[in-house]
Amino acid sequence: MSETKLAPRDQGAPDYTKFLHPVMVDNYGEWDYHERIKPGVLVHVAKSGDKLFTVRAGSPRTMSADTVRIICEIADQHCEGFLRFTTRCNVEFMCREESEVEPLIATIGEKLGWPLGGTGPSVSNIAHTQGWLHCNLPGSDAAGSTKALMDDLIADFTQEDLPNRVHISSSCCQINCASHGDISIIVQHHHAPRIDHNNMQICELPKVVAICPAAAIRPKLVNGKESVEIVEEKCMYCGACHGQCPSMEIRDSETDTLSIWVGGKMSNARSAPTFMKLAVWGIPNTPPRWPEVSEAVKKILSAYKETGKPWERVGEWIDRIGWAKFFELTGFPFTRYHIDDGPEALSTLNRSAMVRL
Amino acid sequence: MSETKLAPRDQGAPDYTKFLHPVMVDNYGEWDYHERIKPGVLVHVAKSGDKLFTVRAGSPRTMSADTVRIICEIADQHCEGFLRFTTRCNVEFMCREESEVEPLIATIGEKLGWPLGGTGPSVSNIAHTQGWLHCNLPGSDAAGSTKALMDDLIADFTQEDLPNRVHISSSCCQINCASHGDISIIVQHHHAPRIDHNNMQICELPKVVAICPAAAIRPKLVNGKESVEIVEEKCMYCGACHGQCPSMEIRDSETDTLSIWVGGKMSNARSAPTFMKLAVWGIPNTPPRWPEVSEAVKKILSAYKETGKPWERVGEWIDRIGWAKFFELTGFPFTRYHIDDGPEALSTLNRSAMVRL
Amino acid sequence: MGNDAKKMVMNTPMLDELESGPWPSFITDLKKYSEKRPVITQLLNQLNDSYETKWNYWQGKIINCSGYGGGIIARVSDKSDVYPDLANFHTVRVIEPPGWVYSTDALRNIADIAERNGAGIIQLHGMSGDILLLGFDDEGSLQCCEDLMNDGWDIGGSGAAMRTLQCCVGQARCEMACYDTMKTTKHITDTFIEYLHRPEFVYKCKFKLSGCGNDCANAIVRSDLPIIGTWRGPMEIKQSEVAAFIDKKGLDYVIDNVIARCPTNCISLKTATKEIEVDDANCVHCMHCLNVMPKALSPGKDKGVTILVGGHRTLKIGDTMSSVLVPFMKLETDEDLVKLTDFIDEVWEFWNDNGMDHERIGEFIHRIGMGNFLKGCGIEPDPRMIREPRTTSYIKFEELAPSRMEGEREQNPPVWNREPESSETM
Amino acid sequence: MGNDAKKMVMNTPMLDELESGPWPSFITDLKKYSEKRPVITQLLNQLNDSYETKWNYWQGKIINCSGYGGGIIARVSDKSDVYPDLANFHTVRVIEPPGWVYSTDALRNIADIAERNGAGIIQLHGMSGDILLLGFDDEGSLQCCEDLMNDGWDIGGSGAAMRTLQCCVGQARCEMACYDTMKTTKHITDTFIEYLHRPEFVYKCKFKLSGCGNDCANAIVRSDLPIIGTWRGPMEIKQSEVAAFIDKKGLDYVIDNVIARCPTNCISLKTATKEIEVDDANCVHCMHCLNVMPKALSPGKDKGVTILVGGHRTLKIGDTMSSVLVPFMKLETDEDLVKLTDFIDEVWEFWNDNGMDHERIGEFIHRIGMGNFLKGCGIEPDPRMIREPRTTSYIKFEELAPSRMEGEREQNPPVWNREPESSETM
Ligand code: SRM
Ligand code: SRM
Ligand code: SRM
Ligand code: SRM
Ligand code: SF4
Ligand code: SF4
Ligand code: SF4
Ligand code: SF4
Ligand code: SF4
Ligand code: SF4
Ligand code: SF4
Ligand code: SF4
Repeated sequence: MSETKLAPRDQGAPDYTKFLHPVMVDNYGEWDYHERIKPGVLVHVAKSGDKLFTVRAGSPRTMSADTVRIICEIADQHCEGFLRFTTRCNVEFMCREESEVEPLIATIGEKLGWPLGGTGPSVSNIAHTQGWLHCNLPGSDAAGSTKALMDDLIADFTQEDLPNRVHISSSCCQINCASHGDISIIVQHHHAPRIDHNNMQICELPKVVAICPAAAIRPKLVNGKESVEIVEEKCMYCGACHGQCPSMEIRDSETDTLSIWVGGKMSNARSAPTFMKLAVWGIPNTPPRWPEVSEAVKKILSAYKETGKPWERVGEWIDRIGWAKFFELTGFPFTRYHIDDGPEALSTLNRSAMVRL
Repeated sequence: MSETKLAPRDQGAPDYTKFLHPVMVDNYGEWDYHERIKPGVLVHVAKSGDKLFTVRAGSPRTMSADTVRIICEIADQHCEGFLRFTTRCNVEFMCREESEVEPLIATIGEKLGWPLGGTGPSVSNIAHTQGWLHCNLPGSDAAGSTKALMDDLIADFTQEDLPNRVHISSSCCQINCASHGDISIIVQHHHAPRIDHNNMQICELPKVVAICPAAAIRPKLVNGKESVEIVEEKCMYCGACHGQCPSMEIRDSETDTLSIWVGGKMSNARSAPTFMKLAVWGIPNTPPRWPEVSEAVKKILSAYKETGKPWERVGEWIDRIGWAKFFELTGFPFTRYHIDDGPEALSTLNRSAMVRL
Repeated sequence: MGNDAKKMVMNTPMLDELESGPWPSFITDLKKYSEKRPVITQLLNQLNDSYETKWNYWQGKIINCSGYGGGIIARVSDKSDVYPDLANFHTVRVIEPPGWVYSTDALRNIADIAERNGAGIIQLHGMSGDILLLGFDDEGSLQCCEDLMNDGWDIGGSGAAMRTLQCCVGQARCEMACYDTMKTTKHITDTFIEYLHRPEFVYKCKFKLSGCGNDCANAIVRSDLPIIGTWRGPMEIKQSEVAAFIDKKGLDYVIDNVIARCPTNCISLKTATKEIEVDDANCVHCMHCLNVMPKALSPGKDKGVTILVGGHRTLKIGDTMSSVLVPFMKLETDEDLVKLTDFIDEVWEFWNDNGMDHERIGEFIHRIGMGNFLKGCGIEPDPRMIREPRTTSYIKFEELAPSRMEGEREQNPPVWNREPESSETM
Repeated sequence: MGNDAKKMVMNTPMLDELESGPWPSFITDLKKYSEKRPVITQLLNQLNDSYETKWNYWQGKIINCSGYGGGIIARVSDKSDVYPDLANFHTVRVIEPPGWVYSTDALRNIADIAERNGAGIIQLHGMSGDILLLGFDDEGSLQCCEDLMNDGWDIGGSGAAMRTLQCCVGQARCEMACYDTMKTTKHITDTFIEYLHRPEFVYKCKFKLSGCGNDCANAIVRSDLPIIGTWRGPMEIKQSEVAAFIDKKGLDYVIDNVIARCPTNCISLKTATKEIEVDDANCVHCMHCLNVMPKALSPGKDKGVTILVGGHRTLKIGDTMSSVLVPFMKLETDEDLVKLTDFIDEVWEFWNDNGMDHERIGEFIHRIGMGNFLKGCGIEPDPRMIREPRTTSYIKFEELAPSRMEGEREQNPPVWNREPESSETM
């Protein structure tokens, strides 16, 4: 290994222009419209009249080098040697002739066996995070629970019969690297971290004191060594300190639970983007298949499917029917924990006399 | 004076049932609908078929005992000896026959000379506060500026040609006892209070320290006496301490200014109630007639009249046209001070990519 | 008493500028009245000084009737050397009749008491709804209160106490009124009159009562405990009047101003029959459609109130808007009224036991969180109390936080599977 | 390197449960692949342990290529006594091609490098958009980076640094795209590549780029500096396609789903001619009507971007949504691109000079206020940056606050009368 050679080369982003399908190159910036042919299949029509057919397959995101090579084989066979992935980790195979679509689909089925879908008003792939496979903080396994949940929601992926797109995300701790979704699953802790005072030297004390959103961490000398203490009443179990310092262990395999949040929306379509909001908490963390999560998500989806109007995202649907109705339809109990107590809490209250009765 | 006699009698609220116009008594809780006959004149029709005509006159709120007696004379002459006042300090004379309305109006004109109006989509009486006539905190005179401003807005009071009701309020300090309005005028200070350390004994120190929203007041020994000091950088000139302690003088006759706020709405009609928002600041405090206030208010009203749609309150109108348009139409500059920095500041930002361009 | 004030020359060039113009001038009125009450000349001269200097000359002091802790706002002038009769020039707050209705006898009685004991200046009404009588010296203030009491009036609140209530005209003259605002106002005032007269709260507490969501009492932002009329179940619709309205105003007007302006889009128009249909379950009782078509639409038969909590002006956390505390409550019988005051008593108890000095209920809720407030008051949470659930994931679930320190684990079932709690409102 | 890992028996009863069902199973894939890379058996066995115990066995450590300060996320296993080859099991973050487009050559190259130097596990892609390569020991990580560099790739960011950018497919395959997201992504990445490789910021900073308001890159909440395509002036309308759409879907569908769903009600329908008219001045470029009728409607010709600021997840102040920083900016020429990076440099300078440790830009703005942030960055305030002006009356107007202490008074004219400031956007 020659260190000198590696020393900063700062090459930057790959030259994507070499990775574009030829029809993309020819019509770059000159697209006219698109249509959805069937679930998982799109066509984009350029002003030139050129067409580009896209077949979208649901991917597990984590794969072996061999599986990557299979993907390449398919693209070589049908897509002139090009392909892409999406924001939600789906893989997209593109071809220029409509007649190529069915053969392409056949090959995908044969070689990969991945389902087609995630287009239009469907449940697309779940954005998820590392989990027990690689991160240092997880309280659950987002990759595994995603697999289990997508098994249960497969029909919603392969069909386009929801009011609008549903983006689900699933994270293995409260940091929530998978971010907001129409439906989001996160891990929730229920204790203040336990401090391993002996291991404290390795972290930077001021950072860990500063990171606590509740100002619950105080420097303290323990057995003559610099360490910290936690003010129990102040701590609200967020785990931020644990991210900063491995000696502050927040997880508890027996008491950690999952909660589900709804109504995150990032698009500006119709209504402004919104954060996700707490729907149900205290779901047990039950590997390997987390059936309770599936059950809760399905309750939400079926209420949404039944009473949502076209184009309404989950959050917009609930806004229209009212939260009381949402809790009624899903059967989730409404508790005092659902009421915000963060910095903008007052603005989440019903500051009006407008009430459904 | 017999103190014993006065000792708590706790009599409570007056027996209003004796003060109701007979038509009110007969139809209490049995009203059917109302109509606006002309500006300042309403008719309420009861299920029984009874009618009650109301003539509303604009009042200065502050009056002599003799003027009160004139009001009583009018009510005796036309209203069977009953009358009422409104939330906005207008006086209402009521009669049962339509034929009585014009004579009543004539008598009001003759004996009081007060203008009729404030009904329907008009500018009603300005809710205002004590000012230099009685309060201990005022930086301006809300009663006087109200008189001057209503002179200038008289046509908006006596006509009903605005998109919806406009409620104006005017307060003589930032405490704003006149509360929110579609258009609100308040006094703004620009210094930290000056402390009169010699006078400090009279107030309760802990209270004054506790009341500061910016935590800018600290106890301090001055010349061996308990007093306080103010952390200049923290203080944002709210005057709360001055209300608690007269020895902390916040006012400055040379630098105090007025600011105008818009879009306060308390009704639940159509849209939820909203707070008032900063429109323009730095208006000079110019007794006896505050022409700059009139000028600014008129700019707002004329833009509203021209571009508002029926039923839109001032805040709803601005919401529809956008704040950029509001500042364009009124010519008020938009400054960094218009951007909130209070506890809920982030939620007042445009947290979307939805922009008028 | 101010009545013996020395005559002085009126010299008010600035104030004279406020005598012209169509709006009634309190300057003109008081100038004239100064003939009867010479202290007013001193008052106006001092006011004119304020106009010249842009400076205020009043200081506060404290004076109370024996047995009372409020009701008199005492003012002393910094300029009493120049204006001796302003040395003490206090205001007496008088509890107004609910809805500000008067017989002329009653109103004349007020005028007489004001004039007899002081400067005879009357404000109808203060921003909290009281009758304000201005211009009494120490003795005059007490005698004024005495006279008021003798004639059946009572004095208002100040300091850390309940304040005089304020209500809209309601059922006395308004077809929108969903409950008896006046009666309720009197009931609350009378039940809690001690709390009004003897400041024992952590801070002031205001009620305002509006008969419907139009909130003509401006309750939602000006009171700690607004009570607003509403109904449940179907709205009353006279379809013939709907048709008549359409005929009169035109279809476009109705679409643009009624249908399109309903906040929940719950009104549908049948153009063929000129009828409307309201999806009552989604109506939020905003009042708009009733306001536009008062002849055609009325509140439903099953009337009651929504109780809110927390409104006040800007100290210390910025303006606070009330929010829903009790989504619906019947308020018809005397028992209902007692239930209401009992309920308020409980809310007050929690607030006063746990609130900090000078902390209005809204600030208290801001500090401890609405969830904790409800728990403290023993009120069941209801999704209608919120616009949306929390977005912040920092939560301390007491049920799921076994006290590890003591080594024991609670066994409460996780919420996702819990029996739904009763969500009946009182 | 993991390639020499000891063979071990795969024993994963819990994970086996994840092999059934229609969704592709990464367990099945990795199990099979473990024949080639035996370390995966250890990995899956440890993962199965985690499933049994609900406990995680990874700890972090720090390892960097010389000259770099990020790009490798190093993991050591607590169970390295049982699973020796997991003692070091790092992830390498590789900057992905903008829009995640690949030639099969390029993608195979990645697979080869991953397999050659480590466990050969590839994630396409990480939640920040990177290609994630999992399972390298210390030496393997460095060699992997070396190989990547040699083949033209570059490694991603970690720590208090700029992060790999992420953009939607944009003009490569989307008719909605209002600017070249891929080119801009490459320009920003390349211009600031040092900031990406050498953590020198107060904390991490992310960009995400979406070609239009649909925000398919989820930029607004996931990035500190989202760049979102938009246009000004008239939208493109093909009236014939509007008519065709109405014919196909019916009038009611169009009213309910286009007209009624426009957030500013700025589309009007002419039923007679089956045309629509857009009040372009009130269009907020939300994309909805274009989404419903992509054949009929397209973004206007005068395209550009809106730049936002402040988005990130929940530490420490709760989730933060980005808000408008630059309402509109052209982004067509190379000069425009340089203007953009210069602008970013200025924003960064103010943030990094004044931000606290571990303080994202959104938290920084929360702490100092947007008004001060704009002033600090030298950006003119624009009402389009806000939803509504302040409601809090506590303000320190610097222009009106003469420094009394020093005895001098500033003479700035009060704002109500000031010359309107230029409000051109860059
Ligand atoms: C391929 C992809 C972009 C990419 O560069 O990878 C993409 C592609 C398209 N999006 Fe998207 N969106 C993609 C992720 C997103 C995301 C981000 C995400 O999923 O995490 C969003 C924002 C999510 C949110 O709001 O929380 C997103 C919000 C939209 C919307 C707005 C939907 C709405 O009504 O709120 C549209 C408009 C529409 O549906 O017609 C849209 C429309 C489209 C169109 C129709 C645009 C076009 O004309 O080509 C594309 C085909 C969509 C389809 O699936 O039917 N795309 N789209 C992403 C596919 C993800 C996937 O595999 O499922
Ligand atoms: C007399 C009074 C109540 C009282 O007990 O004193 C009153 C009486 C009526 N109000 Fe009011 N409102 C009165 C103060 C208010 C206030 C409070 C205030 O002005 O400070 C409000 C809330 C203000 C706010 O939202 O900030 C108020 C918001 C309304 C509304 C809702 C308007 C809206 O669209 O937002 C209506 C409905 C309407 O206009 O049709 C309404 C309607 C009415 C009706 C039509 C109700 C009825 O059927 O009788 C009454 C005649 C109104 C008129 O002037 O045309 N009244 N009304 C108050 C007269 C004040 C005045 O002298 O001008
Ligand atoms: C007289 C009156 C204004 C008027 O001209 O009508 C008034 C006058 C004063 N108010 Fe007020 N307030 C008056 C209605 C209000 C209202 C309106 C209302 O009640 O609907 C409000 C806004 C609603 C609210 O309560 O928040 C109001 C909010 C305040 C506040 C701010 C409270 C807050 O939490 O932000 C203060 C200061 C305080 O409480 O420390 C205050 C304090 C004061 C004091 C006592 C000043 C002081 O702290 O020494 C003023 C005495 C003036 C005097 O010499 O008589 N006054 N005050 C109103 C009472 C008359 C009456 O009883 O009818
Ligand atoms: C790998 C990845 C999840 C995944 O499985 O895809 C990830 C994994 C980690 N994230 Fe993340 N984040 C990843 C995308 C995100 C995103 C999504 C995004 O970038 O769009 C977010 C939300 C957006 C944001 O930045 O706020 C995200 C918000 C965080 C945060 C919370 C930041 C905050 O301000 O609230 C932390 C904790 C922190 O910064 O202290 C964090 C910290 C971490 C750390 C470094 C944990 C730690 O502090 O030690 C995780 C390392 C895992 C590992 O072993 O590889 N990660 N993280 C994603 C990066 C892969 C890539 O480069 O492509
Ligand atoms: S969500 Fe938490 S546990 Fe999962 S990858 Fe992100 S930081 Fe790690
Ligand atoms: S878990 Fe969160 S609140 Fe508790 S000490 Fe750690 S950082 Fe602070
Ligand atoms: S607004 Fe201020 S100055 Fe005016 S009456 Fe109220 S407390 Fe006094
Ligand atoms: S003016 Fe306001 S911020 Fe300044 S010291 Fe007084 S209370 Fe505090
Ligand atoms: S609040 Fe309602 S009931 Fe009371 S006066 Fe106004 S419209 Fe009538
Ligand atoms: S009262 Fe308001 S919410 Fe109810 S139907 Fe009428 S407009 Fe709609
Ligand atoms: S964000 Fe807009 S331009 Fe980009 S892919 Fe989505 S719809 Fe197309
Ligand atoms: S893009 Fe959005 S705001 Fe603009 S016209 Fe279409 S729906 Fe309306």
